[in-house]
Amino acid sequence: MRNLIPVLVVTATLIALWYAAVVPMNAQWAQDQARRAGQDLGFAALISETMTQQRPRLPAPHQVMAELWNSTVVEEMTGRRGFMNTGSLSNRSLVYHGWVTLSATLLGFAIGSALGVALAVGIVHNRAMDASVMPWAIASQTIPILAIAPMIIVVLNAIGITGLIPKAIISTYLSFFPVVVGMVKGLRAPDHMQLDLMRTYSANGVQVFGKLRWPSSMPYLFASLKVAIAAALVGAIVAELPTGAVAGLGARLLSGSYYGQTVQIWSALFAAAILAASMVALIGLIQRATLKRMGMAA
Amino acid sequence: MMVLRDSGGVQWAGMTLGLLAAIAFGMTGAEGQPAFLPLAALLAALLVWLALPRADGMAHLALLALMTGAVALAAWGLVVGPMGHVGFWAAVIAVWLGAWMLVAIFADLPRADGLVGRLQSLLAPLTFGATLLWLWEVTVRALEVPRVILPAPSAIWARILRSTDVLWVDFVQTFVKGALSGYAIGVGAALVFALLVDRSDFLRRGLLPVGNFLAALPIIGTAPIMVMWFGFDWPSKAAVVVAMVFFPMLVNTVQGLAATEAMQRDLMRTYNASWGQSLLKLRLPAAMPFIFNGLKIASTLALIGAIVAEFFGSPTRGMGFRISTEVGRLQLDMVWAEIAVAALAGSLFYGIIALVEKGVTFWHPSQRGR
Amino acid sequence: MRDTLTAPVISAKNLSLTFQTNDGPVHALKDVSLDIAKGEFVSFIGPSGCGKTTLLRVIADLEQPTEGTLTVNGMSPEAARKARAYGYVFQAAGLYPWRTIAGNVKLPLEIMGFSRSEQEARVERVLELVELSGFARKFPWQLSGGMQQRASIARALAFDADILLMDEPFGALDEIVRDRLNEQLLELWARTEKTIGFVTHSIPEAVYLSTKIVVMSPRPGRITDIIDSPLPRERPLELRDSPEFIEIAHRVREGLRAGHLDD
Amino acid sequence: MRDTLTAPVISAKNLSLTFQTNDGPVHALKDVSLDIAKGEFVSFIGPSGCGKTTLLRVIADLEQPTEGTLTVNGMSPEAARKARAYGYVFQAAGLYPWRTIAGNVKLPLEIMGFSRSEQEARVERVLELVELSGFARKFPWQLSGGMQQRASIARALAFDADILLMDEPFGALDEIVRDRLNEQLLELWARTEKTIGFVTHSIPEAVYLSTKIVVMSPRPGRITDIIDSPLPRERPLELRDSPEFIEIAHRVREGLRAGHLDD
Amino acid sequence: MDDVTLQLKWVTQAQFAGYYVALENGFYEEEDLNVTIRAGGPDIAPPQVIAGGGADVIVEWMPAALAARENGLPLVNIAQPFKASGMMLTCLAETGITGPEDFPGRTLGVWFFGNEYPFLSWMSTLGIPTDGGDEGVEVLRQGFNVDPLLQQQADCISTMTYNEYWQVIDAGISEDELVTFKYEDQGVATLEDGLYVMEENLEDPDFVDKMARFVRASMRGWEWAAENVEEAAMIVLEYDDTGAQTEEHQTRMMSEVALLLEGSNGTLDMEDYARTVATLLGGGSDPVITSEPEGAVTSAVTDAAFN
Ligand SMILES: Nc1ncnc2c1ncn2[C@@H]1O[C@H](COP(=O)(O)OP(=O)(O)OP(=O)(O)O)[C@@H](O)[C@H]1O
Ligand SMILES: Nc1ncnc2c1ncn2[C@@H]1O[C@H](COP(=O)(O)OP(=O)(O)OP(=O)(O)O)[C@@H](O)[C@H]1O
Ligand SMILES: Cc1ncc(C[n+]2csc(CCO)c2C)c(N)n1
Ligand SMILES: [Mg+2]
Ligand SMILES: [Mg+2]
Repeated sequence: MRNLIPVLVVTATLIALWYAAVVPMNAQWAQDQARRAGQDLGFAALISETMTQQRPRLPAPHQVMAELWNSTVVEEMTGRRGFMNTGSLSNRSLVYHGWVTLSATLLGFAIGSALGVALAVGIVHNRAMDASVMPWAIASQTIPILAIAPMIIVVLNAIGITGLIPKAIISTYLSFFPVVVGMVKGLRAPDHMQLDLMRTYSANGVQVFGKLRWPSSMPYLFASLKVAIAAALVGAIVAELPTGAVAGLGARLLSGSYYGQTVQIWSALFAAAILAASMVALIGLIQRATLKRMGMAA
Repeated sequence: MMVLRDSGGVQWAGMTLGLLAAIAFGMTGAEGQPAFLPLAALLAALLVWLALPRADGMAHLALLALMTGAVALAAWGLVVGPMGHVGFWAAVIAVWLGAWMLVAIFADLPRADGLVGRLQSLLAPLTFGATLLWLWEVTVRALEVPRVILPAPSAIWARILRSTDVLWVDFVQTFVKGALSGYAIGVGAALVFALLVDRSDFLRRGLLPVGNFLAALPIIGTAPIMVMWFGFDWPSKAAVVVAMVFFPMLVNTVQGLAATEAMQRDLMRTYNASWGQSLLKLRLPAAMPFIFNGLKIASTLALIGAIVAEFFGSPTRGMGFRISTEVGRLQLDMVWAEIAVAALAGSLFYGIIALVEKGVTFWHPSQRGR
Repeated sequence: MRDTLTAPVISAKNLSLTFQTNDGPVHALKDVSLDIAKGEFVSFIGPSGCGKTTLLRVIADLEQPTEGTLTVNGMSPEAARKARAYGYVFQAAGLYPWRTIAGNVKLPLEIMGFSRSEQEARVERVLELVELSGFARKFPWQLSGGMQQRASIARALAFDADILLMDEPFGALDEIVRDRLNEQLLELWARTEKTIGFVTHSIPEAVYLSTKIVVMSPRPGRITDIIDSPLPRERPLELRDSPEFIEIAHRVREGLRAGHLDD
Repeated sequence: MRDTLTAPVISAKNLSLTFQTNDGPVHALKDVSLDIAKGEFVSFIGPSGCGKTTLLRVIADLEQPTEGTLTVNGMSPEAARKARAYGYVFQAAGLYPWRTIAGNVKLPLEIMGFSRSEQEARVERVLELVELSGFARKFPWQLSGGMQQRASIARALAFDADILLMDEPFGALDEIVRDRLNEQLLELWARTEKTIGFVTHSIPEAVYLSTKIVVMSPRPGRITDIIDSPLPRERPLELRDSPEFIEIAHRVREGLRAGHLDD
Repeated sequence: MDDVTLQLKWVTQAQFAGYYVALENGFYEEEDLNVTIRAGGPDIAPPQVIAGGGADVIVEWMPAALAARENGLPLVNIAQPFKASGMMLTCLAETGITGPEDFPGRTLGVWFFGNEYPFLSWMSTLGIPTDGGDEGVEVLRQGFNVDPLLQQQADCISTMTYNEYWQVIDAGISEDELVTFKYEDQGVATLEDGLYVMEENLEDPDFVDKMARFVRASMRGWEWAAENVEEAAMIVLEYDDTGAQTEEHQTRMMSEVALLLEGSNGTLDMEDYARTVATLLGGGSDPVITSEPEGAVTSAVTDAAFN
């Protein structure tokens, strides 16, 4: 709660800056239009013109907020296909598309972080894996997913897998890597004395892992998970482009982009950012609770 | 974990079984010609492996070379010979296990000093990579995967040799201009932002949540906007990269700046060190492991970002442009050639950062002892 | 003793400090009152957990008392800290792992803006003092426990703080080095007129070094005895066999024992 | 002393250990030969940096000697370690910060597969032994330095290792607690016939506790004297005023001093 | 019931209304077909999908299909619902461009991903290099929308008569502020949306029969759609899962698409085919295809369907 005032101040500043930017960004088009129509725009007219364009270069904050509101609450409450009228979510509402994306994100994130942790464990415990796998895990991340996403989807389609899974796989692909990098470091964080203690107990690998490496990697794990969930969301959105772009925030972004609906792009973008931020915040909460239980609360 | 470490036995058993299966199913091809070469080579590799522990010094190295040769010969024999039947697949698995044995042995080899040691540490990953590529080649050939779905590595290699000039132009456009400049700006901005936020409590509590929110914007959405704002050429790609690397870098830096021990901070307090001093002398050094974590993750994201951004509009050059255009033209070998260049450039980039990290964070337990 | 007439350098009145922990409050300090004059050498002795470290930390403004008042040089501990009045030797060495031994010792000098040449000279001098000259370029993890402790002493001695607070600085050292460092510390103290707060577990050490010995007892941490030493300022090692010495030592031991009986 | 006829539990022959560092090799151990029989109480004493910790670490298979041979119970140190022959108290407490005190003491018991109820019982018993009963649920950073050290002693005593290796376990404790723990350690040793290797900087402590005192000197770290104590196994505290005691203490002090003169 | 999977070239829109109408109105069912329609997207290459076994039949433009064929993917045209080409180049009048002779030195937006062939053929017919310079044109890889024109990043952009052109209009630029070059008018028109299958499948008479029924039903759909423009647009909207399409835009697209259908009953006109091949072959130094294709078209299916 004590964060409230600073957040409000910062947000207000940013919104003010945003409004200030709207005018110069959109002025060109407004003036071009006026010139084409043979009119002359006064200053006040110019300002109001830039705030109300159909396809602005930079939509005004209130335009984005209005679109967000219309495509969530208004659409579901009053829309022809809205929840109130049909009992199921409308495919014109961001709630529906957000949910489609979120489910793929969460599945991909779960698989990705499990895979990342597993790989890190392998790398830390097995010399051969340490020497050989890491460079290729790195190389795998330099392959542009948008390039292989359609191929993955084509191949999976061919063997009859469609829908959620192909998207989740691409989410997985993006999210496992931060976890590997962070966890390799985290699992190697225990200092010599802590490891020596385990040696004197002749603890086996599982015990050293469970009682030393795992707990001391917690700060690294959470830092990685925060990055990973954001990456998983990006993966899900990317994957929605070539799946025929039928549903999900990615599809919204794409169709908005295809039809030049800047405001629609921005509202889908904000919806995605809201999703990402709340998932990151959720992980932050879990982190705080965990570290507190481990006596490491700051 | 112990099981993993002592997996030599498992691999040996697997390789033997694969070999036996290959013999049992009869390594005969479609035309009925027996494929003796891979079988004989595999058998040789197995025998050498058994002899390996009993030799040391030069003899050990010689045997190792022999085994590598034998596995490679078997691999080659499988590529050129008749393909696709059960015995063939058993032999493929056996070769794969043999290669994994080699990887394990290479990884455990005592490390020489200096340049030889450097090169030596490449042995295991290269063998592993070669095995992956070989599996790819064999699978594509044996299953007759259409060229327009997945070309064989050999075809990709041929394409790389044929198109070096185009690949170079694309590399400069995307990696040097787009990715590197965006990386520098994004990482720098995140560092400055993290310090700003760290400097003032008010800013930390106000900017951090808002910053996290804004930085969580998925780049795919920002790419068309950036093209709209910064034009078709590389500046818009750099802008996307900035947006993409900012968040991981920020999270890691902020976390790292908080990663000092209470006593280390108390010491600074007794000196009445200024914020800048305790930053420079305590918190930044202590944060380095985290900061490098961020730098590494950002390095791969930068390349992806620059390439993906080109999908939303570009001049007629660049790796992303080429990839998306050539997919449409079904020139998949060119697509993979670009991907190979991307992977190589990205790995080198990453490797350089890892090297610097090793120098800077030599004191961290994760670097000191293995 | 001299100078006891001047205003005290450190003056604590009814200090209390309670830590809130997951299973209830811990009374680390309770009603502690103490005056320390300029140039005094004060030892704190008491069972483990009686609040010696906490008291030193409160004096150095590393911990806030929950009750009572404390002034240092007539100002608040915070103001004194800002005036860089303290040299502090922590109970654990706490060297920065990314700096060499010389680098660690140089750290306060860099922060306080000594000139490059002055830094070098001082580092060399204090490393010599703690017998670590040969180890300047080693990293902390390459040193033995006692060597690390000596490095941290050198770090605190490198700059000229008025008030030296030392938390069991010689705990990990053998008798011979300890004697030598004791002598050197006395010599430094005599030369510079520093005020020294010194935590130790060794009764002879406390008696040998101090002008004032503070005996504490735990749960809650409080002062049970304050002994002003009648020993002369000039203290050869042989002094330790004198009857006065043995008498004071006896009194300290009794105080300690009483503290232990409490629990 | 008894049992010196049986084969030694620990037998070191010409052990050497050299660390390679950024500025040249450090000879931490040089040509160390030593036999320790079952049930002996061996103290190691010597100037800081003379290799005491290193020697203990080599015995516990935490460090590999660069030369020489070492057997423990007739096997390699590694085999002995795998047979869980060692209880080790490190020079720094090294508690795991994410575990409570009870959790830290319980750690080896969990690893060695004691039953839940046995774990609880043992934790309670050893915490009582080191006078930390009330602190079971606290986290390490909520304890004073001495308390942390005692917790780490409790951790090593919680399970029944044949060989106890203790690296300055009582360094941060006051005389009274120290005496009490000394007595308890002797009692435990008498009862269980453990073999104990014990690093200390206190000459009286070494003499009071040990059946054998090993005096070491630094650069390179080597053994300068091995003193078999003629003191009886039964040792009341008053023993420390006996002439034999004072004589042995004198010999140890001379050995130590000689080691210091070298450098 | 026989299963048929159709892979579209682009997202769900009135460009593909015939198929959706046939599905919605049960025309496929009447032919005993169980049809699945897969929408496309910016990175879906239908030839790749069919090669991977993800579809039985695809909607593709002929230049891309012929190029794929030369690349070793034997696609065969079985039907051609679109008679005319809807492609054009749209320029802002204020740039002063009045004819192709004004192109050199200009920046032109072009779709790639296999859609660049008609443009490249046209330029090589005109003898204009496409790699910049004073003599040539600067080519931009145009993204999904018409922004490059609105933002004046390009002098001209590629548009379809039924889609992007109207986006420019909707953005607030009137028709007389635009100069357009239709490929049809420039004599470089190539055949667009046709139906293609894998050659090897055509050896199977059952498959040919299945496709005949599919093409028949699809053409019924197209006829119905051309006659019932508004209803067809509504059907397309029903099938659009993104919820992003608008009624106005789809209705207009449907009526524009109807114009392109005129003159085709689904059977490929061999003259159109010959013209397309000639255009693609005549690309000067860098033609889209290098030799006269063989077996790239068949009338077997349409013959079976309509006779
Ligand atoms: N990891 C290491 N790398 C390099 N040198 C080391 C390392 N560990 C110890 N040394 C060196 O070995 C020597 C012996 O160290 P050791 O810790 O055994 O001393 P010690 O007798 O235990 O001293 P103390 O009483 O101070 O604990 C020292 O000179 C030290 O600097
Ligand atoms: N951060 C903390 N949180 C909770 N309790 C604490 C904290 N720090 C110290 N304590 C408690 O305060 C009491 C006094 O601790 P302090 O460290 O001052 O003891 P000490 O006299 O220095 O003991 P030692 O000689 O063992 O170092 C102890 O009971 C300890 O458990
Ligand atoms: C990336 C991208 N590639 C191709 C097209 C072109 N395209 C494919 S189908 C079709 C017809 C209807 O609009 C058009 C124009 C595009 N727009 N964006
Ligand atoms: Mg203390
Ligand atoms: Mg030691």
